[in-house]
Amino acid sequence: MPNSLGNFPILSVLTFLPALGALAFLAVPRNRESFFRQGAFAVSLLNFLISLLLLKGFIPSSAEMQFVEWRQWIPGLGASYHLGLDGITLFLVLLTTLISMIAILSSFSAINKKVKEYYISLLFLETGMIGVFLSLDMLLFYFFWEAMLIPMYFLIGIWGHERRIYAAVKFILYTMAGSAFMLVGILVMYFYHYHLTGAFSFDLLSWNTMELPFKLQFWLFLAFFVAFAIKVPLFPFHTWLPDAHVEAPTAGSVILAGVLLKMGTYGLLRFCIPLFPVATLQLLPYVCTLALIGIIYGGLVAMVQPDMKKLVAYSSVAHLGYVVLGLFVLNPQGMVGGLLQMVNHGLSTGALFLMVGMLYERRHTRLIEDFGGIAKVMPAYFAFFLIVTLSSIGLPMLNGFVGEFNIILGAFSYSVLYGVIANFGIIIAAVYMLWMFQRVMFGEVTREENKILKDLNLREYLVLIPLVILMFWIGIYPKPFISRMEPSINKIISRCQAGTTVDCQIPSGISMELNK
Amino acid sequence: MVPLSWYLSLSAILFFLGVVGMMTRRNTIIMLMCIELMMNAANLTFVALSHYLHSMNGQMFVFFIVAIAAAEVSVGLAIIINLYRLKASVDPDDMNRLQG
Amino acid sequence: MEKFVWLIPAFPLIGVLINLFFGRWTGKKAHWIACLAVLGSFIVSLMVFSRVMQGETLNYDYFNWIWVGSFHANAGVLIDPLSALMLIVVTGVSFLIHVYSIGYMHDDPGYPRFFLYLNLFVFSMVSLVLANNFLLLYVFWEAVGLCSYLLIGFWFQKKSASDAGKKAFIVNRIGDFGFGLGIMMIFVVFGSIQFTEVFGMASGASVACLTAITLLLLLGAMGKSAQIPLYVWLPDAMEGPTPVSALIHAATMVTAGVYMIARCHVLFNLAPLTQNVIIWMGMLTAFFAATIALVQKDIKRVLAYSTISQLGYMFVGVGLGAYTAGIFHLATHAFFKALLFLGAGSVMHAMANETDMWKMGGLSKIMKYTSWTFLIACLAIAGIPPFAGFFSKEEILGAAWSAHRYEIYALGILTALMTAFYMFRVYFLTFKGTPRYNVHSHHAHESPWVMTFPLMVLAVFSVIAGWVGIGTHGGSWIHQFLNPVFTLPGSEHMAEAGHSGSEQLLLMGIAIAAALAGIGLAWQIYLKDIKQSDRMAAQFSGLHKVLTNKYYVDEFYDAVFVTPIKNISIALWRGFDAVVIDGTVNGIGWFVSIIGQLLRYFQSGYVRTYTTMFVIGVIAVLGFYLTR
Amino acid sequence: MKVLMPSIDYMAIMPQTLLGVAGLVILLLGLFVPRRRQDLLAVLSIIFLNISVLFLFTGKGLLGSVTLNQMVTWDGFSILFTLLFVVSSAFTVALSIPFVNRENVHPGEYYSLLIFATLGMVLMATTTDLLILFLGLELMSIALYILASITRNNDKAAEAGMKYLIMGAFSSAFLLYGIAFMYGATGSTNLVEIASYMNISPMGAYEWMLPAGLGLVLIGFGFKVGLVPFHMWIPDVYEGAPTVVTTFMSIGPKAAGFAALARFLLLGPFIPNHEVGNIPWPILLAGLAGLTMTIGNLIAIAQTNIKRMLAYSSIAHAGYVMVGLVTASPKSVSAIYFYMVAYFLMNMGAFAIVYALQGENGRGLALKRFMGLAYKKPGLALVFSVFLLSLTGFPLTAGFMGKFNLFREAVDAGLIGLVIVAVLNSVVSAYYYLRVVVFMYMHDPDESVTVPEIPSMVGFVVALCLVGVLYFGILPGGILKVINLLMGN
Repeated sequence: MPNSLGNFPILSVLTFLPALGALAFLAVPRNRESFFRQGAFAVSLLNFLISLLLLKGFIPSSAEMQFVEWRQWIPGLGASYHLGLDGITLFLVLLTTLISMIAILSSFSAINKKVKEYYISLLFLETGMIGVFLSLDMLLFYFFWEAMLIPMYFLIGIWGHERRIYAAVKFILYTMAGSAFMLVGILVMYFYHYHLTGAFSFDLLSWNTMELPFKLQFWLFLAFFVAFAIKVPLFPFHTWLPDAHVEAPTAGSVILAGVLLKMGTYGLLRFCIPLFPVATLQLLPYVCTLALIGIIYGGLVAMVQPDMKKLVAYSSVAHLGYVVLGLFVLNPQGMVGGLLQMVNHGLSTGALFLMVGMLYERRHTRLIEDFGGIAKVMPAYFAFFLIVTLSSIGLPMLNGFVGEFNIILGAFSYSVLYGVIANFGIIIAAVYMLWMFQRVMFGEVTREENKILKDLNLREYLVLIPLVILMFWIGIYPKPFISRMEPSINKIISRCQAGTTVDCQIPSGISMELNK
Repeated sequence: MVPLSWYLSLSAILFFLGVVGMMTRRNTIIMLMCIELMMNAANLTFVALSHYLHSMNGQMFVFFIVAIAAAEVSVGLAIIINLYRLKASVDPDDMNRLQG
Repeated sequence: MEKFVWLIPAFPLIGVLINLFFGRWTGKKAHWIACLAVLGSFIVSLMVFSRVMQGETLNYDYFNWIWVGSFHANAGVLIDPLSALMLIVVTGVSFLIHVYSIGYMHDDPGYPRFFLYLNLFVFSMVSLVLANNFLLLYVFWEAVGLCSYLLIGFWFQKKSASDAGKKAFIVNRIGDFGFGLGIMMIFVVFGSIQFTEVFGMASGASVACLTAITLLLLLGAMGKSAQIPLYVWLPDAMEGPTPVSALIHAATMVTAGVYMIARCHVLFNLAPLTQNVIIWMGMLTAFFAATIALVQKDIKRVLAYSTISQLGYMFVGVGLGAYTAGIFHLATHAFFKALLFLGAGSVMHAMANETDMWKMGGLSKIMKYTSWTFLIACLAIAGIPPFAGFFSKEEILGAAWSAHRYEIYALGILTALMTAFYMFRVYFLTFKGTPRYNVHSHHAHESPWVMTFPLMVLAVFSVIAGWVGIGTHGGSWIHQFLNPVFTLPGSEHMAEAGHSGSEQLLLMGIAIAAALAGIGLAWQIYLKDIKQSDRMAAQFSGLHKVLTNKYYVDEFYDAVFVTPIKNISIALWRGFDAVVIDGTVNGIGWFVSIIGQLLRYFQSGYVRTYTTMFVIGVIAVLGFYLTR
Repeated sequence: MKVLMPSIDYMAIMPQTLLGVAGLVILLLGLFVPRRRQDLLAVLSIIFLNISVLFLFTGKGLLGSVTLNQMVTWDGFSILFTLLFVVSSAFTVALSIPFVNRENVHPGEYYSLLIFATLGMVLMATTTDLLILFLGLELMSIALYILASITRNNDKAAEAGMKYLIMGAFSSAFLLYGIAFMYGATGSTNLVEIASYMNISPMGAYEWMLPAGLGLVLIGFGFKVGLVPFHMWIPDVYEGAPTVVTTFMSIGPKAAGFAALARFLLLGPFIPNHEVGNIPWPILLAGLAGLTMTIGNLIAIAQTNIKRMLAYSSIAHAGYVMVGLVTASPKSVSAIYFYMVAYFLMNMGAFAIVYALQGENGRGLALKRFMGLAYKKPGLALVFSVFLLSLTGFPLTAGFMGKFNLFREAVDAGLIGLVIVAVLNSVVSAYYYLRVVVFMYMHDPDESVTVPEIPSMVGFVVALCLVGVLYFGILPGGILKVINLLMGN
């Protein structure tokens, strides 16, 4: 299908280029470690550059899917190879390509064993993540959704720290358990679609036009919601996250925080809300309550963590709580804020993990109490860490503020109570981040081994600078981002408003089960 | 004329005896005999039904069963002999290396 | 005007960028960039001011910042007499303090970093003043908080400094919590956050709404301007370098709350309850801070509490609806308080960073410039005519009188008495009497001219700045200048005018008498017979102890908020998260595997078990029929 | 339908005949072929098997021919299953070459037994008559009893053979008894006729016979496929039998059992009216399915021997397939078939790797021995991981598509509860499948363990399976189309 970039199938290229790179790597002997490093970086850089083309071809005012690619895939099942991109996914894809590139670059010195497998995993992971964002066919989506778990599982399990296997297994089983319900939900939707239209189809765009009876929506919403809530992770499904983060290697944490968690919120936004608008409206208070608990709870628990990575992990719980809250208040401010906050969280938390990783590489510890006075030893590191910390606590003129403010504004517009509770989160965020910052950065250098730490090297600068530039960009001039997101968000909102009045007959097959 | 239910009852009793034997006996050879008993219960049912249904299918079936039972028992005895060679026992309770 | 207004924040921002990226090269010359940048801002501010004097105003949006749905926040400026005046004060004082810092920070290893932060602060502060909508105001509100955080913790090796910085930021965040909600409520109620639009619609909103909005905004002001109960961060903020205390924690940033209330006077005028809260809050702050200041030994702490106290006055002013008076006091206070701090800094510079006044004394002989300028500032803050503080304080007290808030007036006079007392206590202990330090080991010396020059300039302004308020019935220059701002809708509430000339003279007399009484008392106790102070402390030991320990407020907050929250968090983590939630998750896994282990026992390896199970299965399947 | 001769269509029984002849020929040749040329027998077996596949496609094909008094029926169903049996046997023969050489098994006996077992399965799939079904079953079973204990000096194998035989014969008796009842209820042993008698029971006084018969037949076949609680033999036999035989047993005979059960579905005794004799079959079957997959998976978690773990996993997989039987529609038979194909590929692949790695005396079967395999044999570990993931049901693999098809039909039938149980079971199964991956990838290699060389034949089979698993996992459209076409959907 022609698009503004001619017939170039940019989405397929974006999706499969890393995987092709990884396959090519399989053929290279494992002792050529520098080849894998540079090769993986080259592939991811190329993919990033290609993804920048999307910006050029993207029509900002359109809410429709762009660069659409459609091919038959499994005609017997009605599954097709259907890719597309809209304002919701545009920046998520860009974020993915960027974070993947940075993650690869950041691992050059951190990963010294099993290098070949490492970069192959990372590249496959990139393919999976991009595929999740671009798929418009539910079966295809599910493929990528599940397939992506495997490389992450390997990343945590092979290159992680002491309790890596526990964390990896927990991660994968927990996520799979959620996805299992989603699979059932997908199948039910699929047959409902068949009963309504007489055609088997997994196509999201045609699912989006279906009006489901409330009871069905309710159950389906829950089925999808569990899968996504675990991925987000929403309180109380969050306990896999600290473990995964703590045990994962730096790049794994970066990708986990930067992109993987966004898949949950993306799923909520893309599937849960528009497919089941009535259920969304009905269940909204409960979801928002969970999100709010997550905000406060994540913050409080983060505050008392002795381990930096764990602290950041719990802070992610709080941040993602904001995102979910924003998405579910169903007004433009909240939803745009939520979507923007996904990107923001990817940047700032990704950067936080990178920076914790840099310290870890030097000192092989992540415990806060092992540091102190780093600001004096590593001034450049200090400057970057400061900016990233501030971005994470939502200081104005940095990215976090724009997202968080819009979310809280949206929540406040929806319900004063939500806004007030959510707003407490920003105080708590300041407490835990600054406390950690103080204990790591400030004070006298009390430990001998900290006195000789080297400041950032060129590669580390290269890793951090793009993120920091983006933080400032989004903070100071978010219009290019918001204006591209807004049409698609508005479309979802209008879908929610329109979908509230219709009632349909439940087809016999499904009703049998539901009426039990 | 003997009613069908008598035959069926007899075969059921035979079958049941076979089953109980399988569950209680501690000798592999006897277990094979129990199986034989059960199969013959089935044979009896077939023959009786065949007679009452005026259909030859059942009796034909019985021939095959007899043949198969013989084959089974012969294979069974061969395996038991081999097992005895290895373990010097035909007690099935001695055969629990595979478990769990 | 929009063609060059943007230069005001741009200059310091450029300074920031240069020192950020080229700090390694600018090094000890960082001050050139920083000072020139602020000087540039000051000059442009003067240009703006002159335009405003001619009656010109500006409300201009440079670009769309956050536009989502119906929510529109722009990056724009609002120039009117109020902001013009603030700009002059901020950039002017800032410039002087920059210059002063050249000398003060001379030997500090973080020299470029210091100027970077200072410039960043100036950038944020002028942007705050220039903002033409609530969100932008909020943005720079937080940004100045950040600068404050960085500068308080400038000597980050000291735990107390970094603690103080963190405390400042977090307490301010608590205030911003309210401020942010206030902005959201404004958006929800009015559908806009542009100042002009909101104020235009203000009278259409219900009083309850407005009260809620203004109370939320007030929470922000409380945090930033260190009012009860959120004042606790400001005394600790003295951990920062002294120029920082002068600039941020005395002259400019802390007055942002007053500025914000003045800016939103339209809203506050419509919410009498809030106004009342402001008055009482301000007055109590002024009073209690003054009582604490009476007994502090640390020169900077006294000044800090004095700042809190003076801010309280300003709040009383704006709370009474006497916005001009509040802003007037803000401006004069900026000069003399900056002067006081810089003077204190000069003393510390001379005394190798000693801050305990009991280890000083008799410095006026060595430090002539410092001593004289400090005296001027003391007179100004004490409210002795014709020094600046007299006029502005008098305006506020007069407003209280004419609003028939006599209880406020009485407290105000009492506070003024205490103010005069503790300021002259500082003066006498530091500069007069006999030296109480080891004259031989301390080589006390006058500061270099880069430090004394700003002192002198500020001293001049501490004298003359008040003169713009001479005149009656709101006929003074300052009133006429600010009137266009404050006589927009809602001006009928203004309480400033309304007492007769003779009444005014009487009030002045009372104020002067109170000030003089305070000075005299200080002279009696601290200069004439310094032993007397110890006797008095012993006599009122209970009260003295309470005051020295600042009413135990920090301890109270620790016990009531900080410690419980920390304990709750630990309980949540170790108890709830690890045991309940994760326990459930892992418990399911454990349960499943245990079941698996148990089921293995059925697989006993015995054929008879297998046949038994088989038969049980048969019975179950056949039984399934029979029960049907 | 073109009937060439009045009574017997010889073309239609050609594949079976050929297999029978092949078995005999190989058995005889085994006596004359010298030991060092014994690979010839394997090659010959494969050729025979392939020829019989070719027969399936000759001329106008067999589709639609029914002969020998309806004892042989060639419809799409039987063609597809025959294909599966023959191909899986051919794969097994290929895998067996190193085994036969190493264990000094008599090649003529061994290969002919494999072929006879295959013949038995083919008979089961190509008939609608219970007599032939039973004969096929016994032919297959007896061959398997011998195969299980073919390594005569291995006491585990002997024990496995004995247990298999006793339990197998025991279940056969139940099956027979059930067939007898069905015969009694309907007067026929032909499923087509039985189906047509369903509505008018001639034995008014004994109307319990039909459901009782059906129940016992279900138990009989349930034993073969390993439904809980008739599964107890599977772990022991799978563990004790030589790995290559286990490979064979876990695929063909299981598929044959399901073919037999599915035949019931297609022809009618369980459907079209779901409640024959007032028995709600779907509930019973659903219960068995849920129980089977759950128990299989739960016990598999506790295993430390990989072969035994795979045995329990095969029980669990039988449970998944049962979901297809519960839904009881012609389409679900397609889904069952697709699943069996997928299961054939992934299980064959996984067992082949276990087989190649097991070393002497099966010591290589402990899970611990897989530690760090990924760094000794990266390719092999990767491929093994793919098979394990496929067994788990991860997307991109045939295992996922197989489950997906089954669950799809189940959801269509409204069996959402059962499907949820099934998907949760998949999650549980992920734990033990992925544990192998953990051992291979996430533990450091144990240097004391030497990894044997992989015989080229095994490598070839594994590669074919891998291609199949991925191809059917990613692009299943083609095969689904063929299956649906032949199954008549």
